[in-house]
Amino acid sequence: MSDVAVPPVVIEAQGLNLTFTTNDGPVHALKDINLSIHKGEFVSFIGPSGCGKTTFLRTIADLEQPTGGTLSVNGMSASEARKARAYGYVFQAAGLYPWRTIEGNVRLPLEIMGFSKADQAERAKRVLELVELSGFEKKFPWQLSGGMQQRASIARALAFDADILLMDEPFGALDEIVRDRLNEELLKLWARTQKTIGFVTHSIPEAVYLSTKIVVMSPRPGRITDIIDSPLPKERPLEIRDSPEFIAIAHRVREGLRAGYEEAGE
Amino acid sequence: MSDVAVPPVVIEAQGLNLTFTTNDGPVHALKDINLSIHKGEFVSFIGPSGCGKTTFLRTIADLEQPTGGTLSVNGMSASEARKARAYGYVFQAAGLYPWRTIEGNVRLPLEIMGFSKADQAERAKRVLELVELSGFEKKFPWQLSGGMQQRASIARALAFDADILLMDEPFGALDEIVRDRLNEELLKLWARTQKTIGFVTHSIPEAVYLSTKIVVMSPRPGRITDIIDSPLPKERPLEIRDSPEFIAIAHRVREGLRAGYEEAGE
Amino acid sequence: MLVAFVAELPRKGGLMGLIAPLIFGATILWAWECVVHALGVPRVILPAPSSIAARLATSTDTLWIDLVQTFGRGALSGYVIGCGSAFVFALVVDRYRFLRQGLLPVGNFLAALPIIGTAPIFVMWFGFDWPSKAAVVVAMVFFPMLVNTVQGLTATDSMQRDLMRTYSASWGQTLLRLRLPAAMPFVFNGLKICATLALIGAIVAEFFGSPTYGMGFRISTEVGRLQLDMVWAEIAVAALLGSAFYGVWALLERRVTFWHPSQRSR
Amino acid sequence: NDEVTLQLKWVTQAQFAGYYVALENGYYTEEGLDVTIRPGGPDIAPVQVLMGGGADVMVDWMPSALAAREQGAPVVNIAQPFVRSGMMLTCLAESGITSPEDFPGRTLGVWFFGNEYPFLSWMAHLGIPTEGGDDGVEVLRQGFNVDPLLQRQADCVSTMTYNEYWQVIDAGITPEQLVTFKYEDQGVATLEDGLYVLEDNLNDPAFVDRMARFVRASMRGWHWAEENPEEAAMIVLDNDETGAQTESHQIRMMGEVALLTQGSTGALDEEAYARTVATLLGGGSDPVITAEPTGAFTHVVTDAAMQ
Amino acid sequence: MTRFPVLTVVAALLALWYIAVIPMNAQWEYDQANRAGRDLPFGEMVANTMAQERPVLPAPHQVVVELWNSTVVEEATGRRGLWRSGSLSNRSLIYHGLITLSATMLGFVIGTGGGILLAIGIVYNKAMDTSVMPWAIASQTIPIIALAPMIIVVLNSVGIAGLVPKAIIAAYLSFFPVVVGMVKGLRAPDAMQLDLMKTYSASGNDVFAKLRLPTSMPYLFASLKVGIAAALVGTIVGELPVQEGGLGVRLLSGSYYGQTIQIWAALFAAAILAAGLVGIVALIERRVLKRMGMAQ
Ligand SMILES: Nc1ncnc2c1ncn2[C@@H]1O[C@H](COP(=O)(O)OP(=O)(O)OP(=O)(O)O)[C@@H](O)[C@H]1O
Ligand SMILES: Nc1ncnc2c1ncn2[C@@H]1O[C@H](COP(=O)(O)OP(=O)(O)OP(=O)(O)O)[C@@H](O)[C@H]1O
Ligand SMILES: Cc1ncc(C[n+]2csc(CCO)c2C)c(N)n1
Ligand SMILES: [Mg+2]
Ligand SMILES: [Mg+2]
Repeated sequence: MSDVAVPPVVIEAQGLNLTFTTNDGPVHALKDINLSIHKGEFVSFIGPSGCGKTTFLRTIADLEQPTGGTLSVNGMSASEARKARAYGYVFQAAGLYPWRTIEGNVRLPLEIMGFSKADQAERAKRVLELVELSGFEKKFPWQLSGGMQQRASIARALAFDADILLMDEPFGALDEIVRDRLNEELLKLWARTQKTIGFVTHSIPEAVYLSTKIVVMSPRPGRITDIIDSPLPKERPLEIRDSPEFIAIAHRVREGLRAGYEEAGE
Repeated sequence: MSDVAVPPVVIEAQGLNLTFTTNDGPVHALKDINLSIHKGEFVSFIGPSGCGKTTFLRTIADLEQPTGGTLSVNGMSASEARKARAYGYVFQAAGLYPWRTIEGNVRLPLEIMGFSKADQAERAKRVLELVELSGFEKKFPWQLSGGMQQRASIARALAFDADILLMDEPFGALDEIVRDRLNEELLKLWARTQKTIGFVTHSIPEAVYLSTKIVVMSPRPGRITDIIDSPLPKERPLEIRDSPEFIAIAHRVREGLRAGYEEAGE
Repeated sequence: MLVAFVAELPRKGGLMGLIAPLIFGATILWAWECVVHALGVPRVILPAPSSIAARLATSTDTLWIDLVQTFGRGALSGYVIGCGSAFVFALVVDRYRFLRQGLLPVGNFLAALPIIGTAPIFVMWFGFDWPSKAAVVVAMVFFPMLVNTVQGLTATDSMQRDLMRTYSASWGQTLLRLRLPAAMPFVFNGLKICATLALIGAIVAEFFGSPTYGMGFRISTEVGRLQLDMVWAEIAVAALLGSAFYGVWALLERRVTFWHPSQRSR
Repeated sequence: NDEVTLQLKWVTQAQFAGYYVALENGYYTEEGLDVTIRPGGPDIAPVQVLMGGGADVMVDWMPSALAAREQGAPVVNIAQPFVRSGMMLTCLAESGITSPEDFPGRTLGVWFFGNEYPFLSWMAHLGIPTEGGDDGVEVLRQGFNVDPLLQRQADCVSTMTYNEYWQVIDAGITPEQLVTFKYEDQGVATLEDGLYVLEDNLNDPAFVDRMARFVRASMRGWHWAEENPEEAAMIVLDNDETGAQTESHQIRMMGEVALLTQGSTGALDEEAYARTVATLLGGGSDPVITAEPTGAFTHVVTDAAMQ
Repeated sequence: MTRFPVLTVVAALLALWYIAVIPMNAQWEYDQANRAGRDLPFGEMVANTMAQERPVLPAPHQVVVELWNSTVVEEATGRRGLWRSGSLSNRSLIYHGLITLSATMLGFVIGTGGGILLAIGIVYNKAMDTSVMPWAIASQTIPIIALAPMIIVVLNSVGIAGLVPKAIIAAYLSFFPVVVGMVKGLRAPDAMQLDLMKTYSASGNDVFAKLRLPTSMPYLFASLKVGIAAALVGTIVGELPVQEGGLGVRLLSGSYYGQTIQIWAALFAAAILAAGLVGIVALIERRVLKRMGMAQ
């Protein structure tokens, strides 16, 4: 793939296991996950509902504790990385705090991390511009459409410049047109900032379009069935989706998904 | 398109208008809608968020009152049609009653419409089989995954064999694989029963794959920008999605959508 | 409105949930005993828990007679009449929008009325025996129950109601199959609040005239006779009885509204 | 100035005029006392207040004071401004009651809270059970007014000559329509409104001195009140925080109360004491007090006061 | 008619009330006529029932007149009214209402403060969570009116008198709704909102100030409305035994002297006070929630 000087590993999972204990017995949400993510990679996670995508992302962010195996982030434990504020996390739903304005929401992490007032204002302005929400600073979340809210939540995660961006189906609620545009924006941002991005999606085209690496997962127990390194160039116009390489990768992803289903016997 | 004996018109909207009065002034949700839907047609509504898809479906089902124009269903008013129990409606969210089991939920309309106990049991069994939920009859909604709940709500709408099936993004919450399968099932069901189906979706491939007619809508005010009669045959294997006709229709739909966006100036 | 959310027994987990409050209570009693002995508090001011317990054991006859009079005749009948009529009244109020708009504000005003003030009036109207106590209880529980039930009957979301509309279900069918089940958590909330109010109301009413037995009679008479241990014995019975009555409804609630998120383990 | 807190048995009214007069006319100040008068109320037990240290001296009826003493609350009578009892049972004439023999089978209203002792003693003397039944009386715990009689929920209610009786009259019932039984006339009178302190305090000469001055000034107040009933009533009104009392009612009450205090020097009449004790002891199977009390009164204070 | 539902309902209730006055008070009129040995025509009886001095049920206008007389008229013309004496008359409901109000406010502040602190304890401390709540419920099943006189006597004996004992009883009744509401409110943030704070590795204080407290606001205000009405009830209960003024005293002293109209006037004064206090809280609620963007 990359020819010279492989960038350093940022996230490294080895034999990772996670079992939830519930009333109905244990749920094996992650089984023997082995994965290395290098600095600057854009990794998509795709797989049927309940295969553990969210759980894996949450484990990386130290929101769940693995029950086996090791996970290291920037050479530390996930917990240390979280305390070092290494993560920007975008949840599946926008999850804005309704009592704060859009700007107030974007400032929230900045206040907590102790940025100066001036710095806060400057950063909030910059990220809101980035997600095309200038002019909506003083609005409350419920005064915005679902798509705008989702963009605000992305802005919030970008505001404090974490090295690692974890996004759980950020565009799930959006329609195709808006989604396309945000996909392009995200790619530009990534290219510019060289962040490491973990991205969960249900959409095969989206995964293929965005990623340098696609992780296909399968449920019961949740595990990785395929890891696809994308040969697509960094520069990706929307039209790339009609290219044969694109279609080939999409095909491989779809096959991987289907195999997972059949195996799980649903 | 259909060559001989055009089937009768089931739903006929002429110059339909609907304006919501809100605190911030009136919202023109539907403007001058003209549309005829014939018996046995499968009509998809597609368009950006807020363009009035849900509102139009609700107006047909007599859940909203138009502020102008005429709407007739089976030659009666929408209200009469509702009282004649002509509709099966699937809402955007599953909306199962949490105090009823899955079977209880499916039986709900049957109880209300006065089906006999035996008939209820028989029908519930049949539709639950259809949506692959056999074995979950006695479970409560919160014990099922989102996708299963959505399927249960589809079963509920199918149980009493209404002539007209109105479905508002029924598969929005599902992943691609399950969605594909349910799309196939829905087509089969439609072919078998010759129901008239109104179907809202955000997904262009889904709309093209399912419909005999695609209605493209555009917001502010909500109106129809394009009506596409599909030349695809009634028998549609999943592979049809790679055919040039399919891609051509998809293209036309996408262009229609984009035009709506640009015009609305977002 | 106001009272709606009051009273939530913690969802205790098994034995531990029972032991912790018992230890807490025992600690308080022990501290009380110590203080009384250490400071030599006169018996006519505050008796020690041990002497209250002794009195509880020796005066069971009197306590039982008082309990039957105050709880059995006054509180229970008032509770049943008050809650029952409020429930029926709520159905009527709910049926007619006009009544709902007109009666509820007035009801809220009357609910703010310090009901204890009505006790002398009711004693004047209904005489000295239990009917006047029941009347005070009816006055105390009526509005909390009414307000909770009315609120409960509107607790359905619009989609659930729309579903019933698409079935063109009658008012009775909608009530029975949708609104009553949905109202149950609120109804039980009302029943629980009223459970604590009923006994208090009956006791209060006895302060303004009574036959020569009953918990309120005993309490106020024995204070005058400086039999403080008897007073506290009655108070202990009242608290135990009130809590038990509350507990009965809490248990029933758990069985009936098992489906409500607040009743599922959190 | 020495501080004294007086706990009354009931709300501010002419029943306690002497103390308010002494306060307003400066008699207490002249004795070098700084007196606080605490009105009572329903469910305030004066003995409790005294025991808790909330007051130095209280106004109470002897039956409840003696009962309290037996209960281990060592209260001692130091003075007795009221020499006669104002208690009576008031019945509607239309009920057909003409004498105590007519009581069985009737419903009678009685005050409780330690005020039921005179009634229970009386019934014990008459041999009438108070648990209802054909040969007994049905007892109601009457509230603080005469409604049960007016609403005819009871055939008779307890009244004081100076207060509740007049409420019945004010309600529009004429004296001819009523039959009254005064405890005095029935020979079961017990001493009312006396001054009581805690026994231990009497060992302290300074306290006795303080009480002597207090009783002296109070009796001066009572005598002035007996002679100037209208002014006394106005003083009571001025001291009524609740603003519930009316002028006419208080003037009339003062007149009636004067009849009960007239002739008192403040000293306890031992004969009346003995009669009260005898009445309370003779309560049949369930007497109010079970043994002849000892040390329940003292003359040291009134002796000191009258020098 | 249909435009003003509340007015219509109030009018209907008043009409019912007037009609009820007749049978409720008739007995007395007939008794009196009987005692006087004369006939009582129906019309006269009806007229009389509306104007009794000690009615079983006073007519609405009698209550209104009493309210007017014992506020404005008393202050303007009374011997000790505001006009003549320069201070509020102790015969006026304004004076007593203010006494009740001050104890209510003090008790409300104590109860709310205590309730909030207890709620924080319950939310942040597992041991408190499992042990305190059942006792908080049990505490509300104790007939406080029975305890009130004793509480007052005990507090008096340690030198606490006046406003504070009443306020303590008021606080006792008002803390409970606040605890229940605040516990719910402080627990209202959903898992995702809490997780967000975790990804910022926010401190406990930050989570409290920036998440739990704001989410609890609607719950807090709902309980404040219950709490302030409860505080008023507590104050009135506390006033019954201490004859030192307040609406509670007016309720009871009306009862001693059989003055039904006075009871009703005091009762309505208390209800108006309660409604006013709840209204003020509701007003503040609307303001605050609006500023927080949580209302409309
Ligand atoms: N807190 C939890 N307790 C118990 N089981 C859980 C918990 N969270 C997730 N699970 C289970 O773990 C499995 C993986 O869930 P996860 O949310 O990671 O799936 P997902 O791939 O994100 O699905 P989706 O696409 O629907 O979001 C599922 O079976 C789920 O039921
Ligand atoms: N009850 C209502 N009151 C006021 N405005 C409404 C109401 N319902 C819908 N609208 C407005 O009408 C317009 C059309 O809404 P509708 O729900 O039909 O859109 P939609 O096409 O279904 O969108 P989506 O894809 O997001 O579901 C929107 O602008 C919406 O804000
Ligand atoms: C709670 C209580 N109930 C009754 C009385 C009896 N009582 C004794 S004096 C008096 C006033 C007479 O005008 C009354 C009613 C009381 N003291 N306390
Ligand atoms: Mg997920
Ligand atoms: Mg919609």
